This record gives sequence, C-alpha cells and structure tokens, in this order.
Amino acid sequence: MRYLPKSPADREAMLRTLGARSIDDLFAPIPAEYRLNRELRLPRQMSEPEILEWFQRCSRENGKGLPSFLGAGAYHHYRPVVIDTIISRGEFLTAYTPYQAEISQGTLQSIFEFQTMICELTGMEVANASMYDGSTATAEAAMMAMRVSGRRRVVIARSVHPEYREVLATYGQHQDMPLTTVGFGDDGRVKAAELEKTLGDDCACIVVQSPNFLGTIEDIPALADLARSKGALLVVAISEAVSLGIVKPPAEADIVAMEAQSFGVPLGFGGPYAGVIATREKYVRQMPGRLVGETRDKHGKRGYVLTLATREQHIRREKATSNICTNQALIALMANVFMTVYGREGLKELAVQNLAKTAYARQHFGRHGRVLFAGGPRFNEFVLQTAEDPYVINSRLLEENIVGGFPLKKFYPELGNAALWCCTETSTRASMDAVAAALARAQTAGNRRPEPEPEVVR
Amino acid sequence: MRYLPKSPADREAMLRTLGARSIDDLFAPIPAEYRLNRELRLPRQMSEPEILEWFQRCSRENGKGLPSFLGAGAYHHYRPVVIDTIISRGEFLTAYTPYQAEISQGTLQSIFEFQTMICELTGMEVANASMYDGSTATAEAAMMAMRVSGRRRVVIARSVHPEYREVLATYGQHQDMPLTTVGFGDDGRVKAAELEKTLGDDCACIVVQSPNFLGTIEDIPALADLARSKGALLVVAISEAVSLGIVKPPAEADIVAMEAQSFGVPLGFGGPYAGVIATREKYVRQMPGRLVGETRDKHGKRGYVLTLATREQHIRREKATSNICTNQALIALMANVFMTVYGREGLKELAVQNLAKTAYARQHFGRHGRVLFAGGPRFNEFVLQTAEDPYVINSRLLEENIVGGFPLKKFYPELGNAALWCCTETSTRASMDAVAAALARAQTAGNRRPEPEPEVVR
Amino acid sequence: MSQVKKATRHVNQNEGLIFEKSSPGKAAWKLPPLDVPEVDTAELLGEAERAGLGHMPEVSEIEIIRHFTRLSTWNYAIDLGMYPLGSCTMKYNPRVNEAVSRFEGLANGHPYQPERISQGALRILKTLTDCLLEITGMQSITLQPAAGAHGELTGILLVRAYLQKQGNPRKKILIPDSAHGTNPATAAMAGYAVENLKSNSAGMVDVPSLAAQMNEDVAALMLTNPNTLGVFEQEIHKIADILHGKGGLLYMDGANMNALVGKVRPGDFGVDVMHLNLHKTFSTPHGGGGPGSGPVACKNFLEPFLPVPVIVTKADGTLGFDYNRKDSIGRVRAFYGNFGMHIRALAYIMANGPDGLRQTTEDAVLNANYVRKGLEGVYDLPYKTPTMHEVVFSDRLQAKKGVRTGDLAKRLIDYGFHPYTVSFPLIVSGAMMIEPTESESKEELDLFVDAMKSIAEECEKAPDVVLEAPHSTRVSRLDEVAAARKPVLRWKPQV
Amino acid sequence: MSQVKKATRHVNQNEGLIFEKSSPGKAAWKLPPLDVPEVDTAELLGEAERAGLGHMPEVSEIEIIRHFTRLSTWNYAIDLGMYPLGSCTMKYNPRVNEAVSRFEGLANGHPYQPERISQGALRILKTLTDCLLEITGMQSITLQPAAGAHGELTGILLVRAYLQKQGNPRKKILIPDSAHGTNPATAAMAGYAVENLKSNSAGMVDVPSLAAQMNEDVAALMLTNPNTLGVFEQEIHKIADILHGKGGLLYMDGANMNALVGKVRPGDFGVDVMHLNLHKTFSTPHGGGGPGSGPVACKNFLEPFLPVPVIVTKADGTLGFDYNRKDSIGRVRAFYGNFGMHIRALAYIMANGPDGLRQTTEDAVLNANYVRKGLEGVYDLPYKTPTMHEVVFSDRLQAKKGVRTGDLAKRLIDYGFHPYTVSFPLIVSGAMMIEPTESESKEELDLFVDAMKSIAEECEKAPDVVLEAPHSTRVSRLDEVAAARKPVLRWKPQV
Ligand SMILES: Cc1ncc(COP(=O)(O)O)c(C=O)c1O
Ligand SMILES: Cc1ncc(COP(=O)(O)O)c(C=O)c1O
Repeated sequence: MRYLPKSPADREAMLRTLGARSIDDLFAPIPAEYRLNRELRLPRQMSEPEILEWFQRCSRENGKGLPSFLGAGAYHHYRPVVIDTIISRGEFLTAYTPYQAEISQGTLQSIFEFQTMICELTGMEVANASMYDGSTATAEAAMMAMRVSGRRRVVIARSVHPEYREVLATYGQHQDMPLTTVGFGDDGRVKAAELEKTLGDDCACIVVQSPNFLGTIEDIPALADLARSKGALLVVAISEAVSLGIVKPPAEADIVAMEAQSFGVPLGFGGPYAGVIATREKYVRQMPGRLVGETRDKHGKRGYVLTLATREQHIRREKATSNICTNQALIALMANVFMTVYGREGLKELAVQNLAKTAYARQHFGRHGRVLFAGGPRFNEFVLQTAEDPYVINSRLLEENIVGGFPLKKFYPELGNAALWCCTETSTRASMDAVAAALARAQTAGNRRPEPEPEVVR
Repeated sequence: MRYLPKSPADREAMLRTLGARSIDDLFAPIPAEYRLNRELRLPRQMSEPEILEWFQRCSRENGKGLPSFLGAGAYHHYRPVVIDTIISRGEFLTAYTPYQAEISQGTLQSIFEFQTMICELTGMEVANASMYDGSTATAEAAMMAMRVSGRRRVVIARSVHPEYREVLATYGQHQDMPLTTVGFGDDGRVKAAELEKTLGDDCACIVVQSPNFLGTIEDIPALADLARSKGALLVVAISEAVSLGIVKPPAEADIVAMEAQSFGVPLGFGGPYAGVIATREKYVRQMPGRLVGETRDKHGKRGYVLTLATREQHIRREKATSNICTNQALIALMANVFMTVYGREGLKELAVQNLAKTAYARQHFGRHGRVLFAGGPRFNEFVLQTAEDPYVINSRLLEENIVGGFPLKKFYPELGNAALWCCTETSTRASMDAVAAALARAQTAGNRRPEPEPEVVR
Repeated sequence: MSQVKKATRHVNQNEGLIFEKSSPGKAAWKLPPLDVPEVDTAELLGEAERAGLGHMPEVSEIEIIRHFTRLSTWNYAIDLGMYPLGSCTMKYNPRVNEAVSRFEGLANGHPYQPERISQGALRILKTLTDCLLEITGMQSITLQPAAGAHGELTGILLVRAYLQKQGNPRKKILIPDSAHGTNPATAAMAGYAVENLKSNSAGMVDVPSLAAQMNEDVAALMLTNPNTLGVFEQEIHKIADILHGKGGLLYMDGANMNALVGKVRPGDFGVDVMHLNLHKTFSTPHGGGGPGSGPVACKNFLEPFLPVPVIVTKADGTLGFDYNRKDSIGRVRAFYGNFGMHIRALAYIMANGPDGLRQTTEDAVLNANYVRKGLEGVYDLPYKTPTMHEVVFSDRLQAKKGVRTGDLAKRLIDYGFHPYTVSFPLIVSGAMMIEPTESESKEELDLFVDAMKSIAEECEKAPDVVLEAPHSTRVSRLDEVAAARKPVLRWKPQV
Repeated sequence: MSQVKKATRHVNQNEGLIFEKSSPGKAAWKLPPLDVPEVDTAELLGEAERAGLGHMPEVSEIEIIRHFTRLSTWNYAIDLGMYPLGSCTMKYNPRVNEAVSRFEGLANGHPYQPERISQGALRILKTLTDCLLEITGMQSITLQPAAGAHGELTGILLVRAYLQKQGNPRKKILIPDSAHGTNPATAAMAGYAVENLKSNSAGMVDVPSLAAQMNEDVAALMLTNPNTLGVFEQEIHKIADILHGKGGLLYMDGANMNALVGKVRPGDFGVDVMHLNLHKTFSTPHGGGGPGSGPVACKNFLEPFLPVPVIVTKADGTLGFDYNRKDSIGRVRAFYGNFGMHIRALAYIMANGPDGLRQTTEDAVLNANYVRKGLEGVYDLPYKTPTMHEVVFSDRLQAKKGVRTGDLAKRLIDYGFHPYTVSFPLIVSGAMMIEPTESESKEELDLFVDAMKSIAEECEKAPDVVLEAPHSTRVSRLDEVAAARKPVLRWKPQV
C-alpha cells in the first residue's frame, strides 16, 4: 500500500526482532471466535487517478458552480486564494493540538491573533478557538449561562436558526433545562413584550440571533437591558459573520456564540465550519473550549501556551465545562487569514457590498412579491412572499441554472409561500435580474396579486 | 495596491528621510523629454475574483479536459498529486538559484538527486538540471559536441522532432555549423547507409532522437559504433522520457539531450518544460548549464554546492559554454518528484501500460488505415496513413469531443494522409474504440481502400 | 548533543503579532466594482450601523504570506517527522484527499441546495456509511457528530433514548479508570452519573468488579477497546454478557479502532453502539486541533433514535434526507456534519481497499510492539500485557533522578521528535504513552528508540540536560503557571 | 548575536538522500487496472527492451512528502524574508497567479491542439503581448524565449538578420564593462566579437569613448538601463544617436525594467530591441533557478525577422499562429515559450493595473534609495550617481580588516537575511549589489540596514565572527574548492 513506508524485508526483520513467527501472533490477544477471517467487503484498492475521477463525478453531480441565493446559516463569500496557500502548509495542516508549546508556537500565536480579532469584531473581552459550529456554540453558550447564573430556564427567540434551536433542545434535554420560545413581530424582531412576560428569576439567559434567521437585525442594547433587569444573561448568536463589518457589534451581550463560516470557509455542503464563543473576562472560567494565553519563556522571550485547561475534560473529566476535545482549529485558521486579508477597511467594504446587492435584489424581487418584515434593519437576507409556491419557483429557476432562495414553509409554515433570499458580494446583477424576470413570470402565473411592497428601498 | 507593504505614512516618512519632496525627485535622472506623463493604457486594476474569472473563461475556451491522442513531443501523463503539494511550498517556489549554499541545501540536494536519477535512467555519468527544454538542450548538445570534437559539421536525422531541428538550425546559423540531414527508412529508423556515406572527419556529431518523431526506437548501439568509427560523437535526443521505463537507455551515446516534460510536467500549451543534458564524465567541463556537487562543510558535514561554475557565463562571459543563466529548476523538481514517486518498479509498469494501450490502438486503428514504419520497435506513438485527410478526420472527431492524432503533412508531406497517434496510460479503451469507429466511417468515406496492415500486433 | 542523529538547528525567522505590522492604508484586499447602485448605509441600518472596526489589522498580501509562513516554521508536524502521541493516531494525511475535497461542486455545495443537485454529496455520504458499517460490523450509522467527543454524546443519547423508551433511562454510566476524559465529561452532559471501574493488574476491565458494580441503575459501560494502555479487552465477551444480562448497553469508544480495522469488528464482539474518529483511524488531518469527525455506528435497535436527518434511497433510486423520525434524539449539529472530513475519509478507504486497510492495522500494531521491544528495560513497563497499537511506559526509573515524564518529553524535542502523550492514562503514574502508527518507517522507529535510550542515559549522567530541555527550540520552556494566573488572552495596543 | 532582531535558531530535521531511504518493495505509486489486453514487451521491443532501472529509488508516499518537506525547510525564500539580490528582482510572487495557471484547460492544453480549441490560450498570449508593448513603448514582440539570456540571443539574432538583409551583418557588439555575463556570452553565440566599453566615473557609458569605438563594424550596443549599478543612463539619447548615426542598433537588456515601468518607455528613448524578464519585473516565481520567460520586443523594422510562429488575428476574428514568414530567424525553442509564465505575468499586470504598476516602480526606487541612505558612510559607495532600483556598495572599508564582500554576505545569513549579490558588477571591486524591490516594508528595510550596520561594527570589533560566518545554519561554509577539484555529481551506492 503506497502510504506504508515498509518493505517486506523491513516487516520480516521487525517480526524477527519481536520473535514473532507471523503478524498474526501480534493479534493473538483477540479472542479467536471474533477474529475476521476474510477481507472486508469494500471497494478494491484504487489508484489516485481513479479516486480523482470518482469524486470529480460526484462534484459534477452536485450543482457545480451554479449561482445561488441560498443563505440561511451558510453563506457564499469569495475566498481569497492565500487562505488555501497558508492552510495547506503541512506545518499547519498536519500538526496536532499545540500542547507542546515550544514546537507549536505557529499554531499558538495564530490562535492568539484569532482570539484578538474576534474580540475586536464582537465587542467581547475573550474568545475561544473553536467550537464545532455555530449551532453547538449556541447550545454550549446557553449551558455556560446556566453555570454562570445558577439558573436553568433558557428563553430563545423563534427567529434563531431553527437547526440551532434543535441542537439546543438536544443538548439541553437531559440538563434539566426548560426551554421557552418567543415569537417575532412584523418587523422580524423578537417580540419584546412577550419576552418580558416570560422572563423570570428562573431564567439563565435569553438567546437571540442577529441578524436573525429572517435576516432582521435585533435590537441588542434593548434586549441586554431587559435581560439584565431580570438577572439573566444575553446570549447572541451570529451565523453571518460578515455582517460584523457594518452592523453594530453585540457589545452589550454577555456571551456571543458565532459561526465563522462566512470568513473564508467553503460552504462544503454544511461543514466543516467553525464555532466560536466570546464573552466577558469575568466569565472566562466558565467557558468551554481551548484558550491561548501569552506568557514568557525562562529567558523572558514572549510566547504562547494553551491555558486555563482546568476547565477542560482532560483535567476535569465529568466536572469539565464541556466534553469538547478536538475542535475546528484549521477552519479557525481559515477565518483568521480571511479576517487578516480584509482587515479594518476591507471587512467594512465587503459588508457594504453585501448591503448594496441585497438592497438591489430586495427592490427588484419585491416588485413581484411581498417583502416581509420590511420594517426592521437587515443585512444580506430578506423574506419574500410570493403568489406561487417557492418550491415551484425554484424548480423553474433551476432550469435556468439558478438556485433560488430558501423556502420557509418547512420551519415557518405560517409565512405561507415565503422564501429567504440571500445576496452577497458574489451575486451578480445579471443573476439577480434573471431571478426578477422569473419571479415576474411566476407572479402572472400565480393565482392572486400580492400587495405591492409598502416602502421602496434605494 | 494589495501587493505593496507600505502605507502612505510609510512612504512619506521614507521620502522625508531622503530629503525628497516627492517621489518624482527620485526619477529626476530620467531626461524629462522621455518621461511618461500619463498612466499606461492597460486593463484597470482587477480584483482577485475578476482575475480568476477571466482566466477561467480562457480555460473553458481551451479544450478543457478533452481526451487527446496528441503526442509529438508533448505527452499527457498522469501527474501524482504530491508533485504540486511539494513544488507549491514557498521554500521551493520562491527561492532563487542556490548560490548561497548554507541556506539553499534543500534545492541543492534535490538537484543532486535529480542528476543521479537522470544518470540512472539514461546510462550517462553526469547530468545537469536544467536547460530550457528538449529542443534547446539538443541544440546545446550539438554545440557541445563541436567543442569536444573540435569539428564543425552536424549530421541530424530527419526523424528528430522537426521543431528541435529548427531550433538547432537557428542556434547553429552563426556558429559556422554545416548541417546535414539524413532521411529515414521503411522501418522508421535513420537510413544507416545514407548516414555512413555522409559521415566524414569533419563531423562533430550525429544527432538522432529515440523514440524518434515517428515513434520508432533507433538502434543506438549501431549508431554509436558508426559515429565512433568516424571519430564523431553520438547525440541522442529523448522527447518522451517515460519511454526510459522500458526502452533500453542510450548508454552508448556520448551526449543525451532530454525533454523531461513527460515526468509530471503539465502540457501547459507547450511550456514551461525542462531540458536536460547528460553525458560522460570526461566531457563534463564542456557541458552547459548548472551542476550540483557534493562536498563537506568545515565540520566535515555533507553538503551540496553549485560547482564547475568556470563553464558559466557569469565567470567566463563570452568564453562560456552557453549563455544560459535562469533555467527550469522548478520544473526539474516536478520531474524529480515524479521519478521518486514511480521509482524503480513504477516507471517500468507505467511504460508497460503505455505500450499496451498503444498496441491496442495500433491494432484497432490499423484496421481502418495503414500503419507506417510497422517494422521497427516503438513506444507509445505510431503513424497511421488514412484514405481521408487527417485534418478532416480530426474535425469530425472533435465533434465527438476527441482530439485526434497529429497530422504529419506539415512536416512530412511525402507521407500523404498520415497522422502521428499517441496513447499513454491515460488513454481509455472507450476513447480508443470511439476513434476506431470514427476511422471506420472515414475509411468508407475515403476514396480508396488502403492495404491492410501487413503484420498484426498483439 | 552529538548523539542527536535526527535533527540539528537552523536559522529561523522571527515574527511579531500581525497587529504590530498594521498601519493605516495598507491593504491585501480588493473588491470588484459594484454592479448595482450604491446604498446609504446609515439609511439602511440606522442605529444598527457600526462605527468602526477598532484594531483590526491593515496589512498587505506579502506580509500575510510571510507572517503565516514564518509562523508555520515554528510548528512540528507529521510532514516533518514521527508524532508518537498515544491515543491521537497521528498518521500520514494523504494529499489526494485534500485535492478531492476542493473540487468545486463539493467545496461550494450549499447544505440547503435541492436534493436533485446534491446527488454527488449524497453518494459520498452513502458510500462512506456503507464502508464504515462493513468495517465496524455495525448495522446503522450517523455521520453528523463533528468529533469523537461529539460522537460519544450522540451515542450515549441514543442509549438514553432507547432505555427511556423501555421506561427507564437509568442513572449512571460505568467508565474504566483508564478512560479518556471525554468519556466522563460526555456522560455528565447526557445527564448521567459517572461510576469508575477499576482496571485489573493486566490493565483490563476487572470483570469481577464489573459484575459487582453492574445493576439496573447502569445505563451503559463506555469501553475503549483496545483501551488506552493499548491492551485489547480479552474478556470482552464476558463484559458484554454482564452488561446485557442486566439490560445495560455496551458503548465502545472507537478512538483506537486503528488497531482493529480488517482484523476484528466491534459489531461481532457485542458492542451496541460506538463512535469512530475519522481524524485518527481514517487519516483526516488534525489541522492543529481539528476539524475531526465522529460518526456513531449502532445496532438496529438503536436506529430509530439516530439524529435527523438520515440518508435514504428514494423510490426513484435517488438519494435524499429523511427528517421525519419521531423517536430521533434530534440534531447534534446544524446540517450534516463535517462533510469535508467525510470526503477525505472515503478517499482514504478507497486508496487502501480491504487489503490496504488490513495491512495498515498490522503495521500499526507491528510498530507499537517494535518500540515496546526496543524500550523494555530502559523504561518501566507497568503492564506486561500484549500491546496492540500503542504502549504505555512510566517514568518510574527516571523519577529516581528527579526526571519526570514531562521532562523526558521536552528532551525528545531536542532529538527532533514530537513528544509522546504525557501523563495519560491516569492509572499509570508518570505515564509515557507511545503510539507510532503505521506511518513510521523502521528507520524512523530506530531513531526514536535510540533517542529514548540516549535520554535515559542522560538521566543517569546529566539529568539537568533533560530537566532544562528543550535546548534547541526558538523559545525555551514557557511559563504555563504565570499564563494561567494572570491570563492574557488577546493583544491590546500599547497605551 | 544578541543584536540579531530578525532571526533565531530552531530545531530542524535532518534528512538523507532519497536513495538512502529506498528498499525493494516500497512504493508510492499505483496504476489503474489495465483496460486493454496485456502485451509481451519482449515481443514488442526485442533488442530495445530495457533490463532494469538500476538504483532508482523505492519509497512510500509519506517518505516522499517528508523528504521534500524537510529539504524545503533548509531553504531561504521570498516567502520567508527580504531577498536583496541585486539584478535578480526577488519580489513577491502572488498566489492567485499560481491558481490561474493550474486551471485545467490551460494546464492540460496541448501545444498542437487545433486552434479552434486553443482560443483561450491564444487570447492570453495576445493580451500579454498588447500589455508588454504598451509598457515598453515598442511595436512588436515575441514571447518565445524561455529566459532573459534566451531573449538576448533572440534579440541579437534579430539585429543580425536585419543587418544581413542590409547586406552586412557586421562583426562586433559593444558591451559596457558593467554588463551581466549573459550579454557577452550571447554575443558570442550569435557569432559576434565582443568589444568592451568602459564606464565613466559616474558609472555610465562613457559617451566620448563610445563615439570613438563606434564604427561600421559595430552591429549593436547591448545596454542595460538602468545599468547594473542601478544608474539610469542619462545620456541615453546621445548613445542612441551615436549608434544609429553609424547604422548600428541599440539593444536594451531589460532585466532592470522594474525601475522604469509606468515612468518611462524604452521605445521612447531610442531602443530598437530589448528583452524583458517576466520572472523579475513581472513576478513569476524563480523556483530555485527557473523557469523564467524572456520576451523580446522590437521596433517595426525588426518585426519581419521575429521567430515563428507569430500570433495573428484571422479574418473571422479568431486568433491563430502564422508560420509562413520568410525572413524569420527561425525558432529559438519548440512550441511557444514558457506559457505558464505568460499566464502569471498577465495575471500580475491585471492585478496591478496602470496605477499599481507605476506605484510598484516608485516603491522599488524608493526602497533602494532608502537603503542607500541608511548605509552611506557605513559602507563605501563607489558611485555617487543617483540610484534607481538598486545600489552597489563596495567592501573597501571592511577589506582593511580583511573582511571581503563574500564574508559580509555570509554574515547576513546569521541576521536572518539572504545576502545581496556578491562581487557583481565587475567594475566595482568587492561589490555588494543590493536590490530590495518594492516588496519590502519599511520595517524589513530598517532591520536590513540595522543588520548591515551591526556587521560593519563587527568588522571593527570582532572580524573573526564575520569571517567564520554563517554560525546559525545547519551547515557551515561549504568547501567549494574541493567540490570543483574532484567533482562528485551523483550518488553512488556504497560498495
Ligand atoms: C480514547 C479517546 N477517546 C475520545 C477522544 C476524543 O475524541 P475527539 O478529540 O475527536 O473529540 C480521544 C481523543 O484524543 C481519545 O483518544
Ligand atoms: C542584467 C541582467 N541581464 C541578463 C540576465 C539574464 O537573465 P536570465 O537569468 O533570465 O537568463 C540577468 C539575470 O540575472 C541580469 O541580471
């Protein structure tokens, strides 16, 4: 086998050293009745070109390169070429968790820089790198809030990504964590009144997402005040990290649970992505996940180490803040490079382009349907209600090699024929115009004229 | 500009240090009348995604991924993935010529290994790394032979790659190098009798290619005897390096001029490739190009350096063995990795697969045309004469998304409707059968039945 | 250090923090011209508009390439040499896997794109599940968990959901004292109490005490097999019987599956549910800490409880996702798991084939035994039981000179190696846990054994050299205590 | 070496020759199963069949990855730091250029594929030629030459063919004593005698002696402008007039074009023919010595002599190659040149645009002047003439302590830098030729100046430290004399 660095002679020599007659001697500890006395029934050993061809075919049969208006928690942003150049270096790609600091300074310093940039962007004081993804980060954030507050009930907005809420439910189900869900208003924001009503001194935290799943930016300062007034923490989930380039950071939150995929991570059919938890310094010892800290060597030279490990499973076992061990480090490095490439000015410009493209789409699509939640501010997603079923519209668009917006029926049946449309800097005017044209046809096809959008967006 | 590591403040500070008012002060030495007082008329500064898109379009309009039966000096072989992994490392990609040995041992040792493997494969004693390509290597080999022999006339076989011969003519035209061309026989080999006749004591060398442009393997030992009997050197050009896996090496030659493209170098529309010159130890001081030698540091540690530089232009100036300076080092590294991946057994197996595919094609295509030069041994190319003009056949094949063989009319009009077909390990039976079918149609379309191929190849 | 054969010292670039290179006006980015009208951000966002981006860096592209290239040269990696971390299975990461995972249709596939244009990704997921089921001998599987610990949680939740359905979720999970920390941490997250199970003198589960501790309160035993001592639980059939006899389930931590692939299947020796670490056994790169992937395989009776969605073959023969499963424990992660790792693991399985995978397992076990043989006597071997894929020594002999496992580990760095796993498993005091994996040549193993021997000698002759190690690195031992006492977790501008 | 800010030492892997790792039966390759009948090689090849492949290596894939990864860590590179090699223009190599050059249709395009399916490649060639003509102010161009020296040969052959056509090819080429070695070597290959032209005290062509030496035997002057001292030939108009006055041509070696792009065009100051080094001015990677690309641009009267083929726009608007050119000097290379480098150079031009290219030139000149300013007085500056893109100092001051330019260069290595170009140009004894290029930040330049100053101090205080340098590398100074005396140019098995 081409990955194995041994010749038959090497194997014989080694067996001789061990005084073994054959390799099977070494497997003697396995009770005979269980040993597998046949080869596994798997595809035969394939050559490299065959493997490339097999996956190339899968790639071709996976919507290769179609323009898409899907967002809903996974965003198509341009990935600067240097990202793969850097993460492909064996010294990053094939290194283990940096427990041995003296030969892991590269990974450690880059994580320290990542932590710093996440703090700058979110307005938090400390950040880890990393959690599995945004959904698990949100669930862990809620559990962290329980530890911090000593309370158990979690109140979550219905406008948080439905799959994030499902994961929270799964994580919480045996944590004695009552879960209350609060709906959203016509502006797409969480219903403050309803929220206030349900809040009590049993509430560990309020969990919202901003921009939320419907694309609306929540009023974080107000929610923070509300939470604080009831002694609960505010957990803010962010699934579209690029929004941070132009949207006010959730600095008033107590915990930010973030999905960093937008920062240079391929869509990759849903993973691997990178979750991040950021919070206030005072809560750091309740954080899950790894943290890198600055220190000195015995000659006073600056260096970096994994720190506050007493929170972690390998030290604390059942008392750990989480069971997480392997995380998403290399993906965090992708995000790190992305943030470094765009930096202070670029992230803003990038976000502004997302705003502009979305405004254009919203205006032109809006002519052929009804834009819901038009009241609240939004970033790069909006909900369009159409006469025709969005699934039907989408299959027609697919004929034109365009992937339409995300139909909301599945998660929000009450919104009827509504779909969530997302535009990023990669959306071309041509593709948006094509969609508008298709929507126009759909509209005439549809059985009723929807009211025109109340206000027009420039 | 994103590649420039300076802020406006940096530039100002530096200008201040220089006591310059503006950057233009530094360009004062340029006579005013010549200075360009406008911006260049070029495409505006483009972003990375725009550049990728522009070249992606070019790529799509360049026969992207069509099965091809073209060889004729540029061969499509599978390139193991590790090649690009390795040559993409900045330490290889962005290093200069290894003049400073102490910080260039990586490049130097790899070249030393390359030199060794080329010697093993060609049967020569020393090899350089590298010349521009096979054609310039051949021309430089002939000029080297002139220096070694003190003679001027070069006799070259007409079966040497026509473009190699053109390059030799260009290089030789002001070197007082009379050029005699010798034809080929029915077996595709150089006409020994004609060769013998033209050889005289003014002849510096005989230049042949093997396998030659018509795919036939020359009888090197015989040609070497002939050359030696006239005090001339034998220069053997090799354009299909993979043939060395199964074809006897030209060990009897005095100089081997080789194109290493087949060893893991992309077709790349003709370049960059890598030429190599290999020869006998006694001629080493007449070699062009760079050589790496083994030596020791002052603690006796093994190391490698560029050596015998007194042959080169930077020392010898007009007396140098060649004017070459920048060569094709990174391409030689590709070939180096390729040779290392396949190694002792793999190169043979690879060559055998080429033989088998070609035999199959030759047999099946041969049914619908006449295989010329069927007598002599060949590697992965053969000449097929058809009733119909190969250009016509090829355009029809192109409709089926197959790129046909190389029509020989341009270089060998006397062969009529003949084309040079090449099969490698990448040629699939399906594509070969498709060609056979197309040839069958062409045959019936053709105005005369060609005689059946005399002998059938298994 | 004349006896150091594997490494030497070489000039190495310094590099500050990226923030220290930033200055206003430098940029590595450029966007295409906007092809739609510009917008007034204040008007669109109002209150929600952000003022500025604080201290985010401003640097050029070449500075970024140099920054990360320089940093990378400070790391050790599999690509540079042996990485004998016990339990971590640091094996070769084939580059073809990286190539296929970047194919456009796979890298740019959106998780919500219509199934009609997702058949390629679905075929990959389906093919991988088929392969993993054959390899484990289990009957059903989910690829959703993002890592081993995530898989453990998923698996224990399956156990709990099943028992719940029987009427009683039970109270505790039995965990051997040799287990990895994620096992107890997982049990806690699933709402179970943890009860320790002590190992016997052979380093295996003490069957009598298991029998004694097993009762109707026990939901499951989390067993690592081979365990963290590299020992195969020879009484596995008894263990399974004891659990099943009292209605408990046998969970297997499959982190060490690389000792078994192609030789024996957990599904055949009584395991009810297990996880795999694709980033260990199946070669997906560790990437400095992740990502990984922790598929969970189970027997049919647990299938109804698997996370949604599951992959199904539809009437028309195409593949799709089934979300409609009333008994499911729910999601453990958004979307479908670390798909990129699934691609790599499948490519690895294809490159190996049945024979290659078996040979791989054999070489892994051969290497571990070869190292054990080379170091027996030189270092204390607390458990003499036969070794599978890894071997655990202790620092008992060297401790007499005041040199502990952590010191020996640091000294290995000077010899050009990454250290073994230090102080784990906990049942061995001063543990030195060595897993060479199949990726090491005899040459590399001999160098490792030589280095370890030479360090043992140093402990006798010049213990300080070891206590002060490493000597060859750009930074010497870092003060971890200070780092934890006053944590500095981010850069701040000098004021 | 406490004053060394830029670098330190770090553990670095040793690695033998690949042949020393080989053993029979190891393999890194696997071929797909043959889909056609097997063949009897003996029957097909007879006499021509090869016996065996001697000592070609047999190793596994991981050993190959480790071998070359380890080797790579022994190299210095632009990606690691400043590379101040004068005349070599070691600038940043953008990674997007590497990406586009690997697009399938471009990487797998066959040079002989029908023009109909080669329009993409042809458009790249055409667009690049248009850009280069605008940049140089010339009128026609060939992209065929593979490097600068190859371009020189092509250019001088054009000159010769033109003069020949006039009736007399003439006998000699004038070359300034500051010229690069490839210039005289090229003249010789084109069958010309070389006549040296001495520089004046300002480091420029001495116009009176040029006038004196110019006559009907002179075919051309090969002028590097800015010359190898980094000095712009201010009397360029006189120089051109003198040549043209006697029917000679002005050839410009464009290796230093990076000092002129966007600021002045050779075509505007009397140059008849010139070459460009795409691997210098236009950022294609040096790759440890190559590949490069050396396009030759000329005025219209030389166009008929360009190598075949030339790119033409056909009646139907598609692009194609024209081979039918009776006056052509013929081919200088098979196919069309180093196409992969053409792709990269064009991508670089597109990324910069007109403003970016100008700014690039300005920064390159700014950096060179900044270094000059920093080191003036510390090192001897033989020519005070204004500096463009590079500056040449001499070791005169340090030589008094017995320290020569080569020693100073080696010492720079300990400071974390690649040395400058040593002992070139020849007109400066003990030359130290420094070209920072635009790719260096102020920070990196300051570090370089500090290092050079500190080395100058060492020459005063502790010359031996410099004479024995480098001290920080995995090998110390290597014995080049021994290497040349008894050349060992290949590995041989121990017998
Ligand atoms: C035995 C064992 N179990 C569980 C784990 C946890 O797996 P992961 O790190 O993938 O979460 C590990 C990882 O080190 C392990 O070695
Ligand atoms: C001034 C000058 N001329 C010509 C050359 C030769 O160019 P190339 O190395 O591309 O053949 C060089 C390269 O160093 C040079 O610096």
